[in-house]
Amino acid sequence: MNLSIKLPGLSIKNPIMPASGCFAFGKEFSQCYDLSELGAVIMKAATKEKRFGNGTPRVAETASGMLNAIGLQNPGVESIIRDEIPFLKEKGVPIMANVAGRTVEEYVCVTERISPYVDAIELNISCPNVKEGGVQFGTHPQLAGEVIEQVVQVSHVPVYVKLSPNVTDIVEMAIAASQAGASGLSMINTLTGMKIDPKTRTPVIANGTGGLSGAAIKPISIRMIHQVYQAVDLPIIGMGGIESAEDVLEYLLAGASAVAIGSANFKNPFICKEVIDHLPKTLERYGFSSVEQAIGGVHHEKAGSHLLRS
Amino acid sequence: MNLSIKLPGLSIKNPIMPASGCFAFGKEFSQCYDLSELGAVIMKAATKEKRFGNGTPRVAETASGMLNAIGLQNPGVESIIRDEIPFLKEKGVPIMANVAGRTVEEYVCVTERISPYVDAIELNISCPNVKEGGVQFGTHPQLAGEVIEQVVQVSHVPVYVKLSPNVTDIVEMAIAASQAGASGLSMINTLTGMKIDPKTRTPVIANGTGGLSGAAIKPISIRMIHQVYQAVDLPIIGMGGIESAEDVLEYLLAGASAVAIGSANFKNPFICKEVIDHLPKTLERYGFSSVEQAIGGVHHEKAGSHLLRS
Amino acid sequence: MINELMSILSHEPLAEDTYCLVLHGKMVHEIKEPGQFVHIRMDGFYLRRPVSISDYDPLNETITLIYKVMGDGTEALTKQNHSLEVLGPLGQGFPIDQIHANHALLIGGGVGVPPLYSLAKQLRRKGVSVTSILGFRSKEEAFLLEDFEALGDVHITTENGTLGRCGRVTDVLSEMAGNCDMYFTCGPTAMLKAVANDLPDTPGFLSMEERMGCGIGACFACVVPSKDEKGYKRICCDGPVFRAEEVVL
Amino acid sequence: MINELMSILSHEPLAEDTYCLVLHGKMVHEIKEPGQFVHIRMDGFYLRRPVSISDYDPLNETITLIYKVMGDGTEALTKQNHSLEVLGPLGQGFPIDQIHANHALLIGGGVGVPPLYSLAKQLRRKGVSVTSILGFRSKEEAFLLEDFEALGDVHITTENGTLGRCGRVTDVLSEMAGNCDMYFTCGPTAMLKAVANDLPDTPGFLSMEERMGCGIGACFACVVPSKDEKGYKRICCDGPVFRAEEVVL
Ligand SMILES: Cc1cc2nc3c(=O)[nH]c(=O)nc-3n(C[C@H](O)[C@H](O)[C@H](O)COP(=O)(O)OP(=O)(O)OC[C@H]3O[C@@H](n4cnc5c(N)ncnc54)[C@H](O)[C@@H]3O)c2cc1C
Ligand SMILES: Cc1cc2nc3c(=O)[nH]c(=O)nc-3n(C[C@H](O)[C@H](O)[C@H](O)COP(=O)(O)OP(=O)(O)OC[C@H]3O[C@@H](n4cnc5c(N)ncnc54)[C@H](O)[C@@H]3O)c2cc1C
Ligand SMILES: Cc1cc2nc3c(=O)[nH]c(=O)nc-3n(C[C@H](O)[C@H](O)[C@H](O)COP(=O)(O)O)c2cc1C
Ligand SMILES: Cc1cc2nc3c(=O)[nH]c(=O)nc-3n(C[C@H](O)[C@H](O)[C@H](O)COP(=O)(O)O)c2cc1C
Ligand code: FES
Ligand code: FES
Repeated sequence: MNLSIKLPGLSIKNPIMPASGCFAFGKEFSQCYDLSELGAVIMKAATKEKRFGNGTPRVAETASGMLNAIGLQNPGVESIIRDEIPFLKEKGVPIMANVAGRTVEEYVCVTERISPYVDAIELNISCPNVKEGGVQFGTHPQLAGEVIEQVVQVSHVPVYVKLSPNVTDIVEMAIAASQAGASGLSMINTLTGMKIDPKTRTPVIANGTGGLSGAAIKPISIRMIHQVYQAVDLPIIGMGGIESAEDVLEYLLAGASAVAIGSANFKNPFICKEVIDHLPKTLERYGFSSVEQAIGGVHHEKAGSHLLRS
Repeated sequence: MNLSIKLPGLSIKNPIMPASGCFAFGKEFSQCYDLSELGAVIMKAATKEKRFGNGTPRVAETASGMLNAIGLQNPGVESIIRDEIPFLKEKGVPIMANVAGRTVEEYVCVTERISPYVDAIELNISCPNVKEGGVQFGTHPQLAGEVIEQVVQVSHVPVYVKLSPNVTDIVEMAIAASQAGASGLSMINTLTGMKIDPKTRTPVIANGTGGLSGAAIKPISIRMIHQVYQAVDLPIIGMGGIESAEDVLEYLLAGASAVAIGSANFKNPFICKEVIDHLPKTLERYGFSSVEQAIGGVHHEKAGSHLLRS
Repeated sequence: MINELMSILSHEPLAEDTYCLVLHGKMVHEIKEPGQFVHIRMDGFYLRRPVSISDYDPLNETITLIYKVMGDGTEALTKQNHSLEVLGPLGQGFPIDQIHANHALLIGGGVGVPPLYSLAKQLRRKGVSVTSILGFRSKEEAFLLEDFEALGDVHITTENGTLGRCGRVTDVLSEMAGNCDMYFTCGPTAMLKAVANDLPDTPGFLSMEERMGCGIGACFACVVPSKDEKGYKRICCDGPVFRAEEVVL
Repeated sequence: MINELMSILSHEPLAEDTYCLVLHGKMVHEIKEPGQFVHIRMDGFYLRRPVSISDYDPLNETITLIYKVMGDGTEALTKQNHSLEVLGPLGQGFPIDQIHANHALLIGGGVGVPPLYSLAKQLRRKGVSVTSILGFRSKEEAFLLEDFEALGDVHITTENGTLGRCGRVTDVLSEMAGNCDMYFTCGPTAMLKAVANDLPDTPGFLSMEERMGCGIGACFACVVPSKDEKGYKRICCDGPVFRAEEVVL
């Protein structure tokens, strides 16, 4: 079974990567399995300076999901280049750097510094957990376009734009990214949510709101990818609630070319490897002979073509 | 324990109502318990003419939730007035009519006809499952304002506007509703989602997309109500994933004055009654002596006031 | 209709991926006729699962279900051994009291076979002769054969030919049609349609399936177009059993 | 660190709302020191639940947990009787091999008591004298008293005065402080802070709690500000046990 896939900047042996922020820089999970088994690693967000992030509690449990408001805690781009990337390079796994910022300048600066050391950039204009930057770039097509354009100009590697689902029209955002020169899309970041503890009468998360992830959001992500696949000619890295090889197939059929697994790493730290192991059999069971063949399958099927069925 | 609450048009003995579309017109559930136990009944959407709705399958299961694309099937406003409302009147339960339409004229016409027979109108500008009308009114503040204004003018009873969560800025929509003369808000309708069946390589729901409801969406609804409560001075009927008296309390604390229970009626047809029965003890356990006292509690608490704690 | 925590008296494999589940509880006293169904709730699943009542015994207060593993829910069902939260009995079954026939033809496909079993028994009790055509994918997936044989002639078809005639139920239908004055069928919608087309002049009843939300008529998930003025029927409460001429397949 | 399906050897109530759970499996061989914890997965809960290892026995391959019912997850835990999916051992415990003390003071509050038990045993084995101050809400909620008494002096406080001194652990702390040359404490953060403030000149170790995502250091959910250049510690992997001077409470 051919699991490999070629994406801008990423020639990966399988379509499975850990999602940004759910895998730090890989060291912890390298106790669980050999990171070279992964298609790629998407690193935790990098900002220019180190950030401590939000107060605690930073996570809360919800029905089939969780809220988080880490607040982009990270050691800063220089430390990531110096202390984290060499470890991943040594493991021989393709690397995607998740870039965040408060201002266009910060996005540009971080990309300039980090892009020579990685295979692709995931531009995080969609983090709901920081007051400035982050999500406002991700909800206004024009602001998004501006930051993407400048980042693309300075980047040494292809730029994937990570879209926020907290918008009225996801297609409009995808088009803005495409027009601004993005090489791919990463969909989706978390949905803004809140949980209130009746005992304390305050939000459980110290930040008040947090980002909702996990199985609960999968239908929303699948819908958005399905919409965007039809409207924009960019490869999509799909994510949101993936927990099994069947879920991966659902994302491929909707239009994703590869996927990222986030919160499920907390349930089961071996999940990425397990999904990779199950993927060939799963594709086979549903009549596919490669990952490539499944991508966008639901659109082909809808068009009445049964060509994809082997 | 005082569970009663006074809202525009609705003096209800407890804050629990079945959500629109999940209870039809009450006949089926009257086999389960006496409908007069409910705070009020929100009827299924009414349109001018009868509608058959979408193709089947119309529902799909998701993690801690479900998708539906019923497509506003209903017998039309005249039949509802003639064949359905008398039954509810006889039960002695306050009635809210959910009004839908393809055009401003249809919304106006349905409201004109039905409002003399009910206690309040829930204006459904947020149904994601019909091609025209429905959700586009619910995602553009200006379009929303226009239809609300006209409906308010003809309505004999207070109008609650049901907001769609599929927007970038829920506060903007709430403000538009308030300025257009709404007496209250109903939050939230479903989030647009999709599920794909890898066996058939097609969406499970015949309509393609469907509306996501159930426990999965509760954090999103709580967040939106929390936002809107601070920004707009209108009572809010909260809904989305309510399954227990604790959930009701979470909604009250976030800022809802009453709540509606939707999909959970399918899991457990006795749910509304059970939640009503548990509510007094639950309020008491967390130190409240009435429903009134809990409304918006999280905002008071945040302001440093511990007055609400008994 | 009640929501009952029913105890599981037995739960055994019956054929490949097919299980027979015997439940005990008061619900049995509310069953009106064969062909009604129950709606099963399980932890971890947001929607209930509808399953037909295959047989029931008011004396011993038991309800028998026969189901096939089709996905995660029915897979999880196989692991239940103690008790089950069941809503039922639901819907309209075969109107056994109003049926006047001499010779009934029963046509069941796969898990459409179970609801016909209790019907067959009750038809026989009324003195109606019963001929059954039961279709399965393979010999391994076939079940209830002897039970039906005890009640009348049985014709088996399997898709792979490992038992009975190779083919589908409709392949033997024409041969049988002349003998019967009423038919009863349950199975996939495509099969119901084929059967109804093949027997245009015989009065018949179809038992239908559709994805369900509430199971009690309130959500309009399970509609099928109908020929009356209203234009639709809800499978969960107007059905699942319909006269063949009522619905548009 | 392994993820193991551990069998449940026993699972008994120990005090009001408090249970003692004995697990069997290979994980025990990876435990480095007392004060490490495990991360428990349960069906129907999206996040795992962290629980300290209260005691462990490599010979019999058992791990003992003591937990209190605090919400839905621990409530559901009480119903597990067969096996449990456990990730562990996690984190850094009390660095028993590097501890050089004559007289240790152990201060535990509520479910902060369990991780101190195995520590107490190992301190005794090293010849360190142990005095314990154990605080509970009430007599009904107290546990492990005799176990600690077998290892040294024990002072009990309860908030409602139903056992020992009425009040909090800090109320007896001043009286004890002079005798000890090192302290070890586990409990709510407010208590840790009070203890650390009361014993500014005694070297001490704190075992901390915070809501966790991954439990292995990858999500940054569980940070606490620290005094080093990095500025933070992750409780799940840099802790849960810290030297008192490392962290900012
Ligand atoms: C009135 C009625 C009576 C039935 N009687 C029987 C019976 O006696 N024996 C039996 O084996 N099966 C019967 N079925 C079909 C049975 O309900 C499905 O096989 C079962 O719901 C599949 O659940 P799953 O979780 O295994 O599959 P999944 O595909 O994982 O289920 C996902 C969702 O789709 C629904 N679904 C999937 N297939 C069907 C279907 N064919 N009909 C309705 N809903 C479906 C499920 O209920 C669930 O909500 C009946 C269905 C209906 C409507
Ligand atoms: C390192 C560590 C060791 C612990 N050791 C023990 C022990 O030995 N015995 C014991 O009884 N308890 C211990 N706890 C606390 C225990 O983890 C919580 O009581 C438990 O998670 C509550 O779960 P729940 O579902 O019952 O509560 P809920 O409030 O319903 O839980 C909701 C979410 O909040 C988290 N949460 C709630 N309270 C806490 C808390 N105090 N600490 C961390 N997460 C929390 C839960 O894990 C879950 O994710 C420990 C916590 C940590 C961090
Ligand atoms: C704890 C946590 C931290 C996250 N941090 C980041 C981040 O730093 N940058 C980013 O782009 N996305 C971040 N995300 C979002 C995830 O990468 C992912 O888009 C989202 O969680 C949906 O996937 P999932 O449902 O598989 O978790 C974070 C998610 C979680 C749960
Ligand atoms: C099957 C179904 C039908 C619905 N029909 C309507 C409707 O006709 N009008 C409407 O305003 N909302 C409708 N809704 C939305 C609900 O009223 C409610 O806003 C939503 O489901 C969230 O609540 P819940 O999570 O408790 O289900 C429907 C929801 C479901 C599940
Ligand atoms: S399943 Fe709800 S109306 Fe039939
Ligand atoms: S819980 Fe994830 S870093 Fe500690």
